[in-house]
Amino acid sequence: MSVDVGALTLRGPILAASGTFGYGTEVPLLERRALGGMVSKGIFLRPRSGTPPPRIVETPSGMLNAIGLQGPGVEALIRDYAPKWAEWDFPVFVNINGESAAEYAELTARLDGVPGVAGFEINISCPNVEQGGLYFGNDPRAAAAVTDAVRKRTRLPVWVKLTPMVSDIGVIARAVEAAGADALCAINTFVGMSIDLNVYQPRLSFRTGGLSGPAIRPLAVHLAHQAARAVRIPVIGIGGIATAEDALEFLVAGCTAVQVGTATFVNPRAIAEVHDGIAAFLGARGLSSPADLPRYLPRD
Amino acid sequence: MSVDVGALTLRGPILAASGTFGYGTEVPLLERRALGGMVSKGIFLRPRSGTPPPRIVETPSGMLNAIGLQGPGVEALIRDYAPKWAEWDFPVFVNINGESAAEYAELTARLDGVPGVAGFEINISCPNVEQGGLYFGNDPRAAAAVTDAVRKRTRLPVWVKLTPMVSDIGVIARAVEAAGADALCAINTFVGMSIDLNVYQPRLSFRTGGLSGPAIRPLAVHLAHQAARAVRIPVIGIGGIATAEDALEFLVAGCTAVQVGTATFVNPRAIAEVHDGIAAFLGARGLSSPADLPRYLPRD
Amino acid sequence: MFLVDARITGKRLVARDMYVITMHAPPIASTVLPGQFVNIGWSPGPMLRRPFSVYRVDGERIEIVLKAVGVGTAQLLSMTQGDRVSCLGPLGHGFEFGAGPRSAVLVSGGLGVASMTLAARQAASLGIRVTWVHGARTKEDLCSESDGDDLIWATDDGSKGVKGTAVAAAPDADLVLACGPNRMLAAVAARWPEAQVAVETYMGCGTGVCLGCAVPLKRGGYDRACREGPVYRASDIDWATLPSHLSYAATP
Amino acid sequence: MFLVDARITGKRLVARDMYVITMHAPPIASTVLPGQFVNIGWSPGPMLRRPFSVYRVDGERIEIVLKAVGVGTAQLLSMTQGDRVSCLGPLGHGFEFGAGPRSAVLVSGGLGVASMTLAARQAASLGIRVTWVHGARTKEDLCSESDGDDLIWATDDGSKGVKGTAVAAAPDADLVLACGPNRMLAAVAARWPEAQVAVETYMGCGTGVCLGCAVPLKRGGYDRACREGPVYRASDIDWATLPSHLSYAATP
Ligand SMILES: Cc1cc2nc3c(=O)[nH]c(=O)nc-3n(C[C@H](O)[C@H](O)[C@H](O)COP(=O)(O)OP(=O)(O)OC[C@H]3O[C@@H](n4cnc5c(N)ncnc54)[C@H](O)[C@@H]3O)c2cc1C
Ligand SMILES: Cc1cc2nc3c(=O)[nH]c(=O)nc-3n(C[C@H](O)[C@H](O)[C@H](O)COP(=O)(O)OP(=O)(O)OC[C@H]3O[C@@H](n4cnc5c(N)ncnc54)[C@H](O)[C@@H]3O)c2cc1C
Ligand SMILES: Cc1cc2nc3c(=O)[nH]c(=O)nc-3n(C[C@H](O)[C@H](O)[C@H](O)COP(=O)(O)O)c2cc1C
Ligand SMILES: Cc1cc2nc3c(=O)[nH]c(=O)nc-3n(C[C@H](O)[C@H](O)[C@H](O)COP(=O)(O)O)c2cc1C
Ligand code: FES
Ligand code: FES
Repeated sequence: MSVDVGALTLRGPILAASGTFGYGTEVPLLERRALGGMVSKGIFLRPRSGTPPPRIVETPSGMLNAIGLQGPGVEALIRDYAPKWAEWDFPVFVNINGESAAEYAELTARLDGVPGVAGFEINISCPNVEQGGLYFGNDPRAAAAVTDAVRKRTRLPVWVKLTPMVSDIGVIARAVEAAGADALCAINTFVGMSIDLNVYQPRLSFRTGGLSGPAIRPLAVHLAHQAARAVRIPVIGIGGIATAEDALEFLVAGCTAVQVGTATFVNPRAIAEVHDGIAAFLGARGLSSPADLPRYLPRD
Repeated sequence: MSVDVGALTLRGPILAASGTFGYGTEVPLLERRALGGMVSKGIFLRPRSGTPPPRIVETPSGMLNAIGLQGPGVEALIRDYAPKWAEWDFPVFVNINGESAAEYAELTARLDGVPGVAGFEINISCPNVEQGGLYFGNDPRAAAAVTDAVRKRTRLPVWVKLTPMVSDIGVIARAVEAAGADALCAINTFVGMSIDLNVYQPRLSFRTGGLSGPAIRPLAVHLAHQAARAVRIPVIGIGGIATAEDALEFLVAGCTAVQVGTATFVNPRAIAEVHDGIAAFLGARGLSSPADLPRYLPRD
Repeated sequence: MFLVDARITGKRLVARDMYVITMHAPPIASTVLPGQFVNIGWSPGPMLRRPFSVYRVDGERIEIVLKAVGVGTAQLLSMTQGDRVSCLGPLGHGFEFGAGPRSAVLVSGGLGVASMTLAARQAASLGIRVTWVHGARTKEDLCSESDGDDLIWATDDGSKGVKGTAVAAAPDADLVLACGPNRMLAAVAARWPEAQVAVETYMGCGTGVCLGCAVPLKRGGYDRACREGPVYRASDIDWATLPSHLSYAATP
Repeated sequence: MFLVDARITGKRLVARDMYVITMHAPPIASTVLPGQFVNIGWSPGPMLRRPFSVYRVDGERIEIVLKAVGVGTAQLLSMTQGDRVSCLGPLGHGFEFGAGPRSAVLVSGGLGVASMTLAARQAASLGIRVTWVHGARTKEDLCSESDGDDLIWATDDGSKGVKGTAVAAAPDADLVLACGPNRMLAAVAARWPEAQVAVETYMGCGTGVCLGCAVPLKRGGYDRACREGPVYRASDIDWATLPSHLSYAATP
């Protein structure tokens, strides 16, 4: 079940998605053997307290979240969590966030070489404060600049997590590939809103939130597929995966691995079930590894 | 329950959405009193046979469709349907589609003045053949050009139906407002894909399809709200509305009216139920019309 | 067309994993014609309704026959007496018996029995002699219920009746009606171009507004299975373009 | 923490529209502490699980108490004996009884009884004298079951017991435990800053990984209701920032 994501070999094709697995210390029921790796909750340089409640809202086959990247800051992460990660038998990627390319660079420099940190997942769905709050992920130049800034500070794998709210994900994918990304993660949540009719206001205190869960899966499969068609580096599919069949859709659509997020809230054993289901699917068809799956991936 | 969409007064705030109501002749169970208006299936100048099956796939709380704008062409529409519309007590908008601004203009010129045609809904989620297949709806200039071309050919109301797969819907909204749109319809379907693991190919013969239904509602509320914040003209909310509460979310988020699509497949009486539910909600709060609803609409 | 809040009144096994569900839907029971279907929804359940042929009518009740092939059919089968479903129908254009046929052969594969019972009864009431050819993979998959004057069984493995397909086992007749997997229907079309066949497609609405149920026609273009169909003259269909993997039955 | 495929074994009415559901969940029954909760999911059903306090333990069974306030609770209440739910728990940090309190007052509003029974029993087993103050809008909304040495009723309309709120009707004691709508708990905090209160938030995971269940703290920042809570020292919470309209109970 091992897969190669660029130069890195994962023991299985499934990772836990950022923000849905904390720092990996709180998931007692999951059999860790099923984890190909995990991505930490998004981290900023300095501690952040996050947004006031309500932070989540359920929607049809999905949920909106606005956590506001609550977290302890990079120093506490290095002190409290990295030492544990260094002892685990799967790689931990740190999901890094900033308000400017310089902040991403500083975070990378601080984390590079820390035992336990296996690589970086750049979250480009952050507002670029220097450019009036436009998201890095919506602008190929800003996305490439952030990637480049991180790339220059580390030899560890650098993954870039794409934002879905763009008119052509291929343009962004190619821009960050050219800037040195080792892999792409597609996709982050979609921006959504839900209104509380009792108070005529958004239900989330932050007003908008990110939509995740099965509702977005068909959109995510499409976007991951479009990204995979646009680049030569591996693409890691994310969005609404709850079963092995869901994960297999992403793999057949051109992804090398997948991440599972919201489904683990519903079923703490989801990752193990997806893992075992993929193994069973491959076994029944005489395929020895996920890389042997027939791909639907016409090149543009 | 009447609402003003620009200069046009609708007897109620709910319209049937394009492509989900045919030409209005096939919905025996719906009480038509509940219809504020309807938008016809998308039409091209010439007849089109549409895409081969499978054309639809169910997804979590939604469906993908790739009908391929099957339709009889404008002449047959004028001959077979417009005379019926002319006798109905609610306005019928024609959803117009083209491969160039000139085609939209020609369609408008042909339909303008035909009894039964109350106005136009421009579908800008079409590939612009002159620009290598980029969607009109993704490019503010192309969207404005199409709007302008239609505007010049008619004095009837011109609505522009926005595509959701853009990084800033406000930019497109303002561009088509400036080009003379009377109202905006937000939003059309999101592009999605679903893979058939038996054949390692997309389930839809067209490969991708448009995602509709409750799954997209939180995204649609957000995008309609963003559009409403960006412009002064009315916005008609669309996307995943199945109940009165769903419709009210769009109205509170700044919309003047709404369209209901996929929900009518599930419940042929959906539009009447949404209508009566809104009336009950308003009644219980002593509000006399949808325009009296408190709005959540901070201006940028 | 009626929208009925239908109470489930019973369930019986008619072949391996194959059940008949009975529901109380008076206006549909009193108007449905052979070959027509109902579109059934329930909550909580899948978003879209699920189409099923009306198998039999019993007073104010209608019956449908099904196996669990996916999430929707599995949920339907787990319902118990008293549960309610929303039943929309009758829908579509069914079989036609024309003027004066003297003999009819009904060819059904697996769950294709679904639209045959009403047709057999209607034919009988018109004085037509009915031969029903039941095909299935093996003995256990053959529906234990049938109508008609003569009955022929066909199984792929020869465990009951003729070994081979129902199409091969069927005699000729004035009228040929068939229902089963689309691939079986293509074989019917090759042998009897004038046969009437009930096809399957995915459906969005079931009422003619979404164009999701496209049936490709030999003369070009598409019909709607839910309005012009689901019953077609076999030779009218472009079988190469009609997806065959939607088949819900076990036999070819 | 266990993930149990729990069979529903019974349901009983304990106040107007308010039911106790019993389910078979041995490992949870044998480990749950007062104030802890379970997160329940089922299929077909809403996507997210729904959190419920464990109301009582009866051998290998646990009980929860609920009203239909939305789609999930309505579905749970429509289940019948033998249906199965997925039950995750015990979750959260419950009430603490510290060293040597001699008296305890339990203040519950409406459905807030949910986390009080286990607490009452635990207190009794520790030799603490328990006074339970039940509040509700009106007589019919008062839960018919209770534990403890003394019982005080309070209704908004005075139809049973003291007229007014449960908080106003309650005596002082060494230990104050409270559960009910967040607004009631704010009143508890004003009167007894040291009280232990079980709060409610929306929950994503229930296991500490999503940070969705943020409880705003007086000292700044947020705790997780599903890990550090749901029971807090009343004075630790920033009541102005904790949403009050999540309340699931009828009384203020
Ligand atoms: C006019 C008509 C009449 C039918 N009559 C019967 C009948 O009498 N008895 C019976 O058992 N089945 C009948 N079917 C097929 C039945 O509708 C599908 O088996 C059912 O919708 C599957 O639902 P599901 O949720 O269990 O499967 P899903 O989980 O949705 O999918 C399982 C498989 O079922 C097939 N399928 C799914 N949805 C549809 C659909 N809307 N239409 C056709 N195939 C689908 C696909 O092959 C899919 O891979 C009929 C279909 C049509 C169009
Ligand atoms: C730790 C904890 C213990 C609880 N114990 C009980 C209990 O013992 N008995 C009981 O009846 N209820 C309890 N609740 C509340 C219960 O979880 C909600 O009433 C339930 O989730 C509503 O689900 P629904 O689908 O019926 O409502 P929905 O349709 O989702 O919403 C209806 C209303 O319920 C509230 N609500 C919805 N989801 C949640 C949620 N996840 N958490 C809190 N409120 C929500 C909102 O006010 C919403 O407007 C508890 C909640 C928490 C956090
Ligand atoms: C509660 C929550 C918190 C999240 N936090 C982060 C984050 O910190 N950084 C990030 O890049 N993505 C974050 N995500 C997005 C997920 O990693 C994932 O991309 C998204 O949820 C889609 O996958 P899913 O449908 O499997 O959940 C978060 C998602 C959820 C639900
Ligand atoms: C089967 C189907 C066909 C559609 N055809 C059209 C069309 O021809 N033109 C158009 O602008 N939108 C079309 N739409 C989009 C709908 O009008 C609507 O924008 C979308 O479905 C979202 O609303 P809903 O979730 O209520 O269905 C179609 C949608 C469906 C489901
Ligand atoms: S199923 Fe919608 S037109 Fe036939
Ligand atoms: S509910 Fe997810 S952290 Fe508490």
